[in-house]
Amino acid sequence: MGEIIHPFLLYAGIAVGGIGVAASLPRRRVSPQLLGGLLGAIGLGMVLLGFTLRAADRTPDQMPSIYFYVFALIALGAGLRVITNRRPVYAALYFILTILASAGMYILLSATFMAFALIIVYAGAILITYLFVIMLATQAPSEEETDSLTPYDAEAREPFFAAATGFALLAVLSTMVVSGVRGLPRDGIATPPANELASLPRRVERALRAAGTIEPEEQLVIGSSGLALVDAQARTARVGIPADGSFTSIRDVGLPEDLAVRNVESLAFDFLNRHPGTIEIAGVILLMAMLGAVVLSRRQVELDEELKRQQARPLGSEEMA
Amino acid sequence: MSPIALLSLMFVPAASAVAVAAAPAKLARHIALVGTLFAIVVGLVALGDYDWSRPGAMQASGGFEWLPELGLRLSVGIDSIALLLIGLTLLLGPICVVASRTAITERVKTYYAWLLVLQAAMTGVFAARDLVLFYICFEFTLIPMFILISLYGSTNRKHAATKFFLYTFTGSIIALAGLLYVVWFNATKLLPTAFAGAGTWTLDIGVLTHAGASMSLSEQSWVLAAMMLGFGVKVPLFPVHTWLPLAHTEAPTAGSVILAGVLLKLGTYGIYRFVLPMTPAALVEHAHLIAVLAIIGIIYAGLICWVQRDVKKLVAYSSVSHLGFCVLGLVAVNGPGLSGSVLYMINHGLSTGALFLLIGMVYERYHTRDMDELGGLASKMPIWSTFMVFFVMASVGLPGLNGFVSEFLCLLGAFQSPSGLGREGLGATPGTLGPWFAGFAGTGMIVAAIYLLYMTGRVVFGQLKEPRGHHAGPLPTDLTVREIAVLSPIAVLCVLLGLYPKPVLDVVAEPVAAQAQWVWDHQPGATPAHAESHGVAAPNDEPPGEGE
Amino acid sequence: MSELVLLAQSGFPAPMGGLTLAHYLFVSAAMFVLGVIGFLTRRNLIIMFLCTEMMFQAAGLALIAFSRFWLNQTGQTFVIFVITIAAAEAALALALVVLLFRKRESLSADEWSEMSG
Amino acid sequence: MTGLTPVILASTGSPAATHQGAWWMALIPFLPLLSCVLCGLVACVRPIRSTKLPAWITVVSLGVSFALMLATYGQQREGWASGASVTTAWEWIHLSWGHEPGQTLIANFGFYMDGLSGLWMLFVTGLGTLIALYASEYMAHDKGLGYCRFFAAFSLFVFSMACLVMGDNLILLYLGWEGVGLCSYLLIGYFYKKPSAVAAAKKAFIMNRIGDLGLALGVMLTFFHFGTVQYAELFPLVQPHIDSLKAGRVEDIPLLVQAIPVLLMIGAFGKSAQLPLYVWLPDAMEGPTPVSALIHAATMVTAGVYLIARTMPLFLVSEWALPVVAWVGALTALLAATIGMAQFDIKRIMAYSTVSQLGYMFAGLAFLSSTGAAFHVFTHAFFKATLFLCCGAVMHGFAGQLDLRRLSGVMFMRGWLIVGVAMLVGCLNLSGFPFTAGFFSKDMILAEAFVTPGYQLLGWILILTAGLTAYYTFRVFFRVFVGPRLFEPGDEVHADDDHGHADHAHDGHAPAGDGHSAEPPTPQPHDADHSFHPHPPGWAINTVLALLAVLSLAAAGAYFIEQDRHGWVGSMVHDSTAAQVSIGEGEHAVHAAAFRHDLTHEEHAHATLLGMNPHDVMYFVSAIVGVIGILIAAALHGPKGIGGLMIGSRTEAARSRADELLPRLGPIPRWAQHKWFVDEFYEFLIRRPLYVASCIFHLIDALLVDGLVNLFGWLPRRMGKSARRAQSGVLHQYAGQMAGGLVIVLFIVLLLTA
Repeated sequence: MGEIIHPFLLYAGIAVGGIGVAASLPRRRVSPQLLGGLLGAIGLGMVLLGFTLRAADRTPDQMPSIYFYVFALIALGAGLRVITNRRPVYAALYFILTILASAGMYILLSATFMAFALIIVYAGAILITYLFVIMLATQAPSEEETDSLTPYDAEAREPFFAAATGFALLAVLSTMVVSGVRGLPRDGIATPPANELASLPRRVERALRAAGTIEPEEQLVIGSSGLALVDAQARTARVGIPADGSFTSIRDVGLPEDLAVRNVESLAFDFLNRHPGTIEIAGVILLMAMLGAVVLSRRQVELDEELKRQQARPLGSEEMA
Repeated sequence: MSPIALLSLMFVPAASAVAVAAAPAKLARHIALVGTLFAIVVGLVALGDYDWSRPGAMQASGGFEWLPELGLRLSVGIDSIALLLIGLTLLLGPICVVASRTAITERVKTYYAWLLVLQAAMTGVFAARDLVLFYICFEFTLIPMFILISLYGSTNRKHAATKFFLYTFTGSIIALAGLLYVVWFNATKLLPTAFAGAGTWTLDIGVLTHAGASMSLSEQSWVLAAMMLGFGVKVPLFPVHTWLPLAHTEAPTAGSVILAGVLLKLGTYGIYRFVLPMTPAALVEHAHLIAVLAIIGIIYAGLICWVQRDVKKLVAYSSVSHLGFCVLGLVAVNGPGLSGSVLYMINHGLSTGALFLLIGMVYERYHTRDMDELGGLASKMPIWSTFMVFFVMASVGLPGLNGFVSEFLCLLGAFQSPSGLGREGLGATPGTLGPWFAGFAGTGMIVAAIYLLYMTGRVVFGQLKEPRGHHAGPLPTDLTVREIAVLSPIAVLCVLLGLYPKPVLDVVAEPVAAQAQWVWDHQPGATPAHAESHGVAAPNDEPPGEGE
Repeated sequence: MSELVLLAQSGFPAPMGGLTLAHYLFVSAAMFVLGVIGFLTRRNLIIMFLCTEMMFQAAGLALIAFSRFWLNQTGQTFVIFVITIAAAEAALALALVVLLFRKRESLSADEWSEMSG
Repeated sequence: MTGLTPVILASTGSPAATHQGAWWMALIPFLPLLSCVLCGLVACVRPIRSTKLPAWITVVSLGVSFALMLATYGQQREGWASGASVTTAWEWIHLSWGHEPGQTLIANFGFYMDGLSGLWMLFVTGLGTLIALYASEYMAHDKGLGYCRFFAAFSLFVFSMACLVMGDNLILLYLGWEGVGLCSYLLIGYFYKKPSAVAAAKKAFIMNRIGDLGLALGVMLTFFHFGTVQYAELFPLVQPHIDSLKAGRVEDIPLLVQAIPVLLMIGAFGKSAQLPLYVWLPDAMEGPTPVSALIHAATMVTAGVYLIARTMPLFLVSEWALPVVAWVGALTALLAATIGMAQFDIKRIMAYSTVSQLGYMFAGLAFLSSTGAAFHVFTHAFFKATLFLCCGAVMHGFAGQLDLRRLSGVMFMRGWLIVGVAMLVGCLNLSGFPFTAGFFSKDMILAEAFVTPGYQLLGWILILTAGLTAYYTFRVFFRVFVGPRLFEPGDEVHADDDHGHADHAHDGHAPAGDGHSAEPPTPQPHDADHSFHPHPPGWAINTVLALLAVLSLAAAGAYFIEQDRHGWVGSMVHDSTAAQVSIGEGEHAVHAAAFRHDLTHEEHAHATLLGMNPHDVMYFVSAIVGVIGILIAAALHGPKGIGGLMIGSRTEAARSRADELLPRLGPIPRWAQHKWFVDEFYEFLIRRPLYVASCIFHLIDALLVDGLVNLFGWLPRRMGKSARRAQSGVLHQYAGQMAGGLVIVLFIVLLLTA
C-alpha cells in the first residue's frame, strides 16, 4: 500500500471526511454544515494529496492536472450538498452540479462523447424529470406556514450509523482499490490498440487524399472481409488502382501522423461491433420501463385504504403451522 | 406387456384429471368414475400380456429418453409385487370416487382432479424403474394429498396437512440423500468392469441396486439409516408416526382410504425395493433395531388405540400397529416374511381402507366420530354393523379373512432365525430375527383384539346412543345401495384372499425368494457355497427382478 | 511512434497528466459512499432516488477511468448501458413516487412498511 | 439337524399314514358354511326374514352333516386303524421359498379324519343338530334379523369347529380355533344391547386371543423345527424323539421340541377355560342358552382337549408340558367347584361345573389317559348339554329367572316333567352317580391318576372335587326342581307381551347384585304378580331334552362296547394320533416327565390305590364320594320328604338348612361367591395397569414423541420469527443491512486475498 498512498493519510482522511459528512447531515437542532463541509474537504484533500505525492514520487516530471482536483472537489462537495440539503429542489440542482463535474472528469479521461451524453441525458433529461416530480409531489404550502419544510426532509435518519457504515465501506473500497492498483502499470496500456482504422476505409482514404499521399486514381484496397488493409500498428495502408473488380499496382503508403480514431468513432465501433446484444437488451429495458411508467401512472380505481388492509390481512396473518 | 401400457396406466388418470378440471362441475364425478374404471380396463387389458410364468422378472420394462444429458429416462417396469400394488391402487380408485359422492359437495372439480392426479402418481411410484421418476412420483403424491386434506378435511385440517407434508417431505429428502449417495458411489467409485452400468452416472434402479450392494458395510449402514428414516416416516415406523393419526383424523374419507390403502405402502414398498437389495449387509446387521422399533410400534400404537375416543384416530393408530407387522416381515428377509409383508400391504389396504369408508359413512350421518357420542348402532344400522364387524375381524387377523395369512407369514418369517433357540430342526430358512421377536410382536394380536373389540363394543353394540341434536340428513338411516356397492368388492376380496390366497402367494413367491437370496448372497463373506446352503443352487448375479 | 500517437490511435488523445487510476477510483468510491449515506439517512423518497443516481454516477466514473486505463472503449460502452438503466429506473421510480404520493400525500419512505414480516 | 429323513413317512401301519378320503367328507364342514351364507341371504330378503326359515336351514344342513359323518364313520371306521383319511378341498397356503425341507409351507383346506376327529365330529354335528332344533323354538321370540344372525353364527360355529377338528394341519386348526372364538364372540354378544353381554363377549375373545397367541407361536415353532405343519408329515417326524424317549435318552430331545407343547398348551388353556384363563367362561353365560349348551359346554371348550390329544406325541416328548397340564387341570377343577358351590345363578353354576369338568379332562390327558379324557368329553357333551338346555328351558319359561333362591318345585308344575327328569338325568351324570355315563368316564381319569407315578396327590384332589361336584349339582336340583312350588318371574316379565321386540333381552340372568348378595331375597308370593304365568316348553324343546337325556344315559353304553379296547371311545382314540398313550397298550405309557420321575425314584412298582388295582377300586371310591355329595346336598337343600329321603328339611323356596350353616363358615362362602376375587385380581393386576400404560403411552405420544417432532418444527419457526423482525418493511433498514453486508463481504474478501 505504501507505494500508492501512505496508509495514515488514507485512513485519517477517510475518518475526517466521515466525521464531516456525519456532522453536516440534517438534524433537527444543530447541524454544523459548514464545519462538516470543511472537514469533508480536508479529508478529501488529505487522501488526494496522499495519492498525488506518491504519484509524483514516481514520475516527478509530470505536473498533476489541476482540473482534476477542481472537478473532484466540486463533484464531491455538490454530492455532499445533495445528501445534506433539506430541500429536495436544491438537492436536485446540486446533483446537476455533481454531474457537470463528473462530465468534466470524463473529458479529462478522454471520454468526450460520454461527457456530453451525460450532460444531455442526465443533467438535461433525467434531472429535469426529477425536478418536475419534486414539484408535483410537494404539498402545497399552507397559509401560516409559508416555509414548508416537511418533517421527513428536516431530519436525517441515524446519521452517525449511516456515516459510519458508509465510511467503513469507503475504507474497505479504497483499500481494495489501492491494493488492486498496486500491481498495475501506472499509465495503463497493456493491450495493443484495436486496428479500428481498417474498419473506416473511407475516412482513411479521405485523409490520404487530403494529405496528398496517393494518386487520384488510386483507391484503398478493400479486403475480402470488407476491411481496409491497414497494418497492425496503423502506420501503413495498402492502396491500388481498381480494375475489373480487382486492384493493380498495389502499394503500401504511410498514413498521416495525425490520422487518429476519434473518441466517438472508436466508441461507436466498440458499441456496435462488439456489443450488439447489449443494445438490444438496453432497448428492451427502456421499452419495459416505458410500459411500466405508463401503467403505473395511469389513474387507478381508488380502493378504500381500510378495505385493502382488511383484504391483505388474511394473507399476512396466516400462521404457519 | 409393454411399457406403453404401464405409462398409460399413469396417463389415463392424469388425463381424466385434466378432463375433470376442464368439464363443468356437474360432470366431475362422472368423469372421475369413468376415468378410474377405464384405468382398470386398461390394466386388465394389459394384464392379458403379463407373463405369469416369470413373476420375478421386471416385465413391461423399457422407456423413453427423457433428459439424456442428466441420465434421466422415463423407464418403467413391474414385477409381480409392483403389479399387485398397482392393482390395489386401481381398485381403490373408483371406490374412492363413488364413496365421495355425498361427502364432497363443494369444490368438486378440484377434489376429483386431485384424486385422479394422486392415482397417477401412486401408479408411477410402483411402475418406476428410474430413480428420479420414482422420486418425483413419490413426492408428487404429497401435493394432491396435501390439497385433499387441507381443503376437504375437518376442523384442524390445515395443521394436519402441513404436518403431513413437512414430515413426510423431510423424511423423503433424507431418503433421497441416501439414494443419491448410491448414485454417486456407482459413478465414481466403481470400475466399469464391475457389472453393466457400473461407473456411469445412471439413475437406473437395477444398476443402483447392484451398486448399493457393493458398498462397504459402513457406507451401507449410513445409506440404510437415511432410507429407513425416509421410508420409515411414510410407513410409519414407531418414533416417526405422529403425523399419521393427525392426517387420518382430518382427511376426508377417500383421502384416508388412499392414505391407508396405498400411500403408507409407498414406505414399505420403498423398503422392499430399495433398502433390502441396496443395503443387504447393513440391513442384516441392523435388522434387530428396525424390528425392535416395529414391535414397539405394534404394541405401543395398539395400546394407544385403546384410549382413543375418536374412532378414526383409533383406526389410524391401528395402521401404525399393523404396519409394524409388515416391516417386521420385511426385515426378517426370508421367504415367509417377505411374502407375508407383500400380502400384508394388500390386505391392510383393503381392510383398513374399508374401515375408514365405514367410519366415513357414519360421519356423514352423525357428523361425529366420538365414541362417547355414538354407540349401539347395530340396532339402527344393521347392514353397516355387519360390515363393520366383518372388517374389524379382518383387521384383527381372523383366519379365513385376509389379514390372517399375511400376519401369520410375517410372524413366521420373524420367527425363523439361524440364531434362534438352538437350530436342530428342519427350519433351515435364514432369517435375521428370531422367536423372541415373533413372540413379542405376537402380543400385538392380543392388543389388536383389545382395542378393536373395545371400539366395536362401544360403537356397534350396546345401547343406542346418538349425538344430541342429531337431525337425520338426506341419507337414509342405514347404508344405501351405493355404499353397499362400495364396500362389497372389498369384502369379497377379503374373503377370497383369506380363503384362497394361493394365486397371490404363487406369484409373490418367486420374486420374494430371489430378493431374499440376493440379500443373503451379498453379505460380507458370503460365498456361492454359502448361498448353496440357502437352498438355491446357482449364485445369484442378477439383482432381484432384473431382466425382461 | 510516440506514446501520444498510440493514445490517439485508440481514441484517447489526452494523457493522464500526473494522475493515477487510484485518484479516479477514490473519487468514484467517495461519491458512491455519499450516495449510500444519503440513501440511508434521507427519508424523502425522491432524494433517496437521487442518491441512487449518484451511486450510478460513481460507477460510471469508475468505468470511464478503467476505460481510459486500459485504452479500450468497453468501459464507456458500459456507461451507456448504465445511463440507460438509470433512465429506466428514473422513469419507473418517479412514476412510483407519484403514485405513492397520491396515496399518502407524503414522500416519506417510512410511510410504506407493509412488507414487515 | 438331526438327520430326520422323510423315510419315516413310509412306515406303514403307523397311525399317521394317510389315505385319500372321500370327496364328500369335505361337505361336512362346508354344509354349515353354506347354511351360514343362506341365513345371511335370508336376512337380506324382507318377506322371509321373519320366518323360521334360518332355523330350518341350519337344522337341515347340520343334520345332513351329521348323516354324512355317520356315513363317513361307517365307511372308514375300519380304515382308521391303518391311518387317517385325508380329503383336500383346495390348497390354501402353499408358499415355497427354497427347495430344502422346511422351506415350503403347506397348509391346505384339507380334512383329516381318524378316530379322534371322527369321535369329535360325531358329537359336534349330532349335538349341533339337536341344539339347533332346540334353538329354533327357544329363539322364536326374536324372529327377524336377530334370528338370522343367530343361526348364521351358529352355522358358522359348526363350520369353524369342523375345521378345527378335521383340519389336516395346525394352521387350519388355528383357523377353526379362531373361528369358533369369533362365533363365540358373536353369540355371547347376541343381546348386544346389554352392556354385560358385550363386555362378556369381548372378554371371551380377548382371553382366547391370549391363548391363541400361544397356539400360534406353538405352530410357528413346530414349523420352525419340523418344517411342516401337516399332521401326516409332522407326527412321523416326532417319532424319533419318542423312540429316544423310550430308549431312555431324554437328553437327546432338543429343548426346542420340548417347548412346542408348552406353547400349544397355552392355547388349550385359553380355549378350554383353564387356569389362569378360565374367567371368561362363566361370563359367557350372557349368551343365549343353546349357545351356552353347544359352544360353552359341549363342543368349543373341548377344543383344548382335542388339541392336546391330537398333538399328544409332541406333548409326550416334553418334560414339562404334561405335568403342567395335570396340575392346571386338577387345580382348575377344584377351584371351579368351590366357586360353583357358592353361586346362585343356576347357569353360572353349570358354567363353573363345565370349567371343573374340563379340568378333569386335562388332568386325564396329562395322566396319559387320552381315552379317559375323550370319553369324558363325549359323555360330558351330552349331559352338560342336557343340563344347560334344562336351565334354558327354565329361563325361557320363567322370563329369565335363574336365581335358585327364587324358584322351587319346577318339576311338579304342569308341563315341566320332562325338563325335570332330564335335569335329574343330567345331574346324576355330572355327579358321577354309579352306572351313569359320567360315572364311568370320570372313573377312568381318576384311576389313571393313581396309575401314573407322581400324581397321587392330584388323584385325591380330583376325588375331593368329585364330591364337591355332586354337592353343588344336586344343590341346584333340590332347590329348583323339587320342593314346594314357588316362582318369581325374572326381569323379562313385561317383555313377554311383545315378543320379537328388538329391545327384548331374553336371556338376562338375575340382575347384578342379586347374584352376589349373600342375603336371600325377600320372597314374593307369585300371586302378587297376576300377569305372569310360566309357559312350559314346547314340543321342540321337550323332544330335544328327552332325546338328550336318553343319549346321555346311553353314552355309558360306549364303555361296554369293545371292552377289550377300553370301550368304543377307547377304540376310536386308539385309531388316531393320540394312540401312543392309550392305556392297555402293552408297552406302558411313558412320557418325559414320568421318565425322569422313574429315573430319580428307582422303584418302579406298580401303582396301587388302597392296596388294590386303581381301576377296580375307583368304582367304589368315586361312587361313595358322589353319593355322599348328593346326600349332603339333600340334607342341606333338599325339601322335606322328597322321594322318601328323610334328611331334607327345606319347606320354603328360599330357606334351607344351608343358609343357617353359612354364617358359621365365616367369610369363605362370600369369597367363593365372589369367585375368589380372581376377576378383581386380573382387573387390578393386568387390565388396569395395561390401561394406565395405554393412557401413559397416549400422553407420551402426544407430548414426548409428537412433542419432539413439534420441537423440530418449532425451532425453525422460532428462528424465522426472530429473523422476521429484520424484515421491518422499512426501506432504510434494508439498505443499511445491504450496505453493512457489503462492508462485511468486502472485508472478508480483502482478508482472504491479502
